[in-house]
Amino acid sequence: MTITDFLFTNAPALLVAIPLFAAFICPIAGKISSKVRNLWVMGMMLVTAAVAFILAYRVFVTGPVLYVFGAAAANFAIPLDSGGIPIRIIFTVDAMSAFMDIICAIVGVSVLLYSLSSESRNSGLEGYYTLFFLMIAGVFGMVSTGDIFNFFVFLEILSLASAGMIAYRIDGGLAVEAALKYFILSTLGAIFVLFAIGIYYGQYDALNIAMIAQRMQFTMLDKIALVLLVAALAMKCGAVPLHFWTPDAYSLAPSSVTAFLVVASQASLYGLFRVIFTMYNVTMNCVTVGWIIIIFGVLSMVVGVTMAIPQKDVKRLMAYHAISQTGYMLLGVGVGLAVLGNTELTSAFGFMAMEGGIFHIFNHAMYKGLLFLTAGAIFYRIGTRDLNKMGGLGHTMKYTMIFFMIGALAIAGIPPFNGFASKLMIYESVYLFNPLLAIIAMVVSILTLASFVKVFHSIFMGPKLPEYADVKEAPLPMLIGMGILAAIVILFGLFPQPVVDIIVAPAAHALIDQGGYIASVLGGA
Amino acid sequence: MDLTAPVLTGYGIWSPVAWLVAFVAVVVIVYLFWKTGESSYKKGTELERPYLSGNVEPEKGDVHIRASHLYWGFLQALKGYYDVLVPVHTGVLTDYMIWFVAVTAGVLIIVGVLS
Amino acid sequence: MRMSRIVRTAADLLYPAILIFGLYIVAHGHLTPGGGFQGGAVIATGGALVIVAYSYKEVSGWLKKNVLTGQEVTGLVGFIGVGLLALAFGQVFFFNYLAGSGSIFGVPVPYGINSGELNTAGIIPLMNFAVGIEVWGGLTVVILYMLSGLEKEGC
Amino acid sequence: MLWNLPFITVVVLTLIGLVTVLMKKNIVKILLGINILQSAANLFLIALGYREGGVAPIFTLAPSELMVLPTPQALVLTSIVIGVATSALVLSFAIVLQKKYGTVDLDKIRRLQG
Repeated sequence: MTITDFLFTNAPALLVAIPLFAAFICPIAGKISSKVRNLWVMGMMLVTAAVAFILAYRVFVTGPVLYVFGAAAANFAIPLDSGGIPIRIIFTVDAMSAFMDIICAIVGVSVLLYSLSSESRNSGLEGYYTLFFLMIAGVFGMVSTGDIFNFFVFLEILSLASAGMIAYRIDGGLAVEAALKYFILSTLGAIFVLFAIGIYYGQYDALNIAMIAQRMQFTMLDKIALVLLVAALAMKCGAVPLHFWTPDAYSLAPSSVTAFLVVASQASLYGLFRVIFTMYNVTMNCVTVGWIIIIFGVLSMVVGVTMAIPQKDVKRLMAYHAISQTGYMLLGVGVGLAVLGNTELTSAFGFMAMEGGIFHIFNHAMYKGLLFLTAGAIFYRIGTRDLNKMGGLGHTMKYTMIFFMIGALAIAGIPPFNGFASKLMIYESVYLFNPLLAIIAMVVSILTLASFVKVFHSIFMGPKLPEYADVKEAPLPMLIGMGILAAIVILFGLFPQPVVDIIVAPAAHALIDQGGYIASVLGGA
Repeated sequence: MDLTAPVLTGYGIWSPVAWLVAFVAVVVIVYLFWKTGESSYKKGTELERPYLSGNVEPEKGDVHIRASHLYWGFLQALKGYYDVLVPVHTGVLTDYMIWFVAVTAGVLIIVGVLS
Repeated sequence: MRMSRIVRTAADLLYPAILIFGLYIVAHGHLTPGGGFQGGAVIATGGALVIVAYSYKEVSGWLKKNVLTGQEVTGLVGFIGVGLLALAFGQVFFFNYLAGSGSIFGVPVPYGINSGELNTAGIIPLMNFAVGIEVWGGLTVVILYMLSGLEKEGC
Repeated sequence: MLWNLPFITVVVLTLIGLVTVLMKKNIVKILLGINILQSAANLFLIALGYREGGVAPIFTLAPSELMVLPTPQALVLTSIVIGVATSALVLSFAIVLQKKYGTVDLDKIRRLQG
């Protein structure tokens, strides 16, 4: 067996195994020297990203990939004596999962590169990198798994690691307060998820998502399970009015972690879409659930952006914008869901709205990660997040300023950056569904721009302030980390159509096509 | 594969390359206008200093408009809205959990009973 | 703050018993209820008992954080390593390559009513041992860290 | 009715847990409420695994009758492990907050707002 075959076959398992292995070796590597540890974490991150790209390539070329843990062969989903039920843990990587894998890999690499220098002044870095790799394993596991209980386990791994990371910089107790709020809400949500899993297991004797989807009846119990899952996962991705943990956690975590927390939130968003589209699809009342998602989305957009405008803390402000942008994704996909049962409307604009929402996930991870990293670079140099104390940094931190501008223009949906492409897709398809929603989305975009003009002005513009006379440009690894994300923001903005064709459209199609997902696990049933 | 293909949104069309061409054209025109302006002034003289009706120029740090002064009017206009919205973010974890459970219950009623 | 001599003596006597009971649960994880986590947790309660009976200062000399962290890492790496070894044999991750192979833990499971053959189940006992060592170290070190946090403030 | 007793217990435990979590202000008490909720979820899963006439999936001297599938037990073990990790983390947070803020009362832990 050649190395390529080996990688092609085992990529889904390696995707989780390598980060876990890297995380557990980290304390040993840290005992030797900090250089060895840095080399180790960077190397392992690059290997993980490479595996993620290989897996994504295979998925986009040949279709969904199965990986059955502990079976005689990787695609041996249903044991002969199990009565047709897939009882093992199965990773089902379809186009949507591969899409999320790519996001996680890109942001993971740039954030790790960035944290090599941004965290170098702190102690306890072994724990930092261990938790970071646990977060990466959690995200990869959540988006790759095809087993609902396994999803719960990775969700909890992710919450535990994230909570540890948020509290990492204790910050006089403030960071611990934020972590406590995040973690208790997450745990409550996780218990809801566990109840939902129990309901599925009791009714359908299965934990595999494809199996549950095939047997789905949409009884009263299924409705309860749906609501529990939707509420818990909407809370985890920060939809208004369940968003309260988001600004606290995002603003108090180290900036590199915040950039990755964005991806972690989107993994929950992925879970939400997976539950709605793959497990329920048209068996449920798509219009009602679609409108619930749309209302979550509109509330998130409006409340997020209006709460962002009066903020004084730069990261808190960006956190509210993250909520607002999550609203766009919910809006786009919610519109796609609301017309799911109607083939005509779906092909007219529903599919396009879903493509827009999913494309926005990618774009959001890139520019939001970039913005949080620039905020971190500023914090690294001047030691405050308070906008009132900043000013005139454009004279000294030129590259950071350029990266910030790219991110700010992208989040505001200014052409030719990537935010514009996905937002345009959302506006125009949503306009055909309901013009009012599209107008709200555009107004929110304008307010986003206004708010970032304020941030830009107060951080970078104005005369050089005496207290920041000797501020220097951010260190090179941090700039490279930001540069990777900025380059992707520009590239995807200039060439949106190939991206949509290659990765976004298959992802949206994989979500809608419930039968294909079931068939890929259970065979042509 | 056509790298420069425009995005078809089902309603309109978006071609970044065409936009970029237009953008460059506008930049060239603006540059030409700018070029026609007066370019000669004496460096290091009074011409460089800001003219404030004869008043003394304040310290550089005082000129910078700080963040909390921006959008004062906007916040003032929407005062009623913000007076409701901001206090909702109480900072008390119990309130957040009550929101979570209440929203879950609300969605359950909508999905389970009403539809 | 150490407790009375009676408590300390009882803790001394109980600690080896708890240790052996925990190890028994770890070793029989593939036959009876229990396994790595449960056994490791039982052993960690032994550690907690000693900590309660003696003072934190004394115990931190016996239960070294470094050793316990080392145990944790060893256990975790062992767990993943056993799973990854399957890939080296050209099998699927976590494939049970030892079961029925005739080597250690490789005896086929006997058919019919029996009292349980310890030497079965392939890599499952190995993973139980790995998890047992990990939880033993992990939980004890959690207790120690919490106590050290309290000690510093004197509350 | 007797069959449903475990499920009634689940409902009662859930309500007790929710009320504890939503009404109490002390972090430790909230953690206890969360633990009660977790126990409710675990009991729910275990109760679902019951099959009439099946024997427990223990191989030592097992009678040769139908054995239940141990999936719910495995799920509950996993969930208990996660619960332990959760408790440890929340208690650590409580210790740090007690040190830094001097209180574990949620009404007073509200420096982040707005």
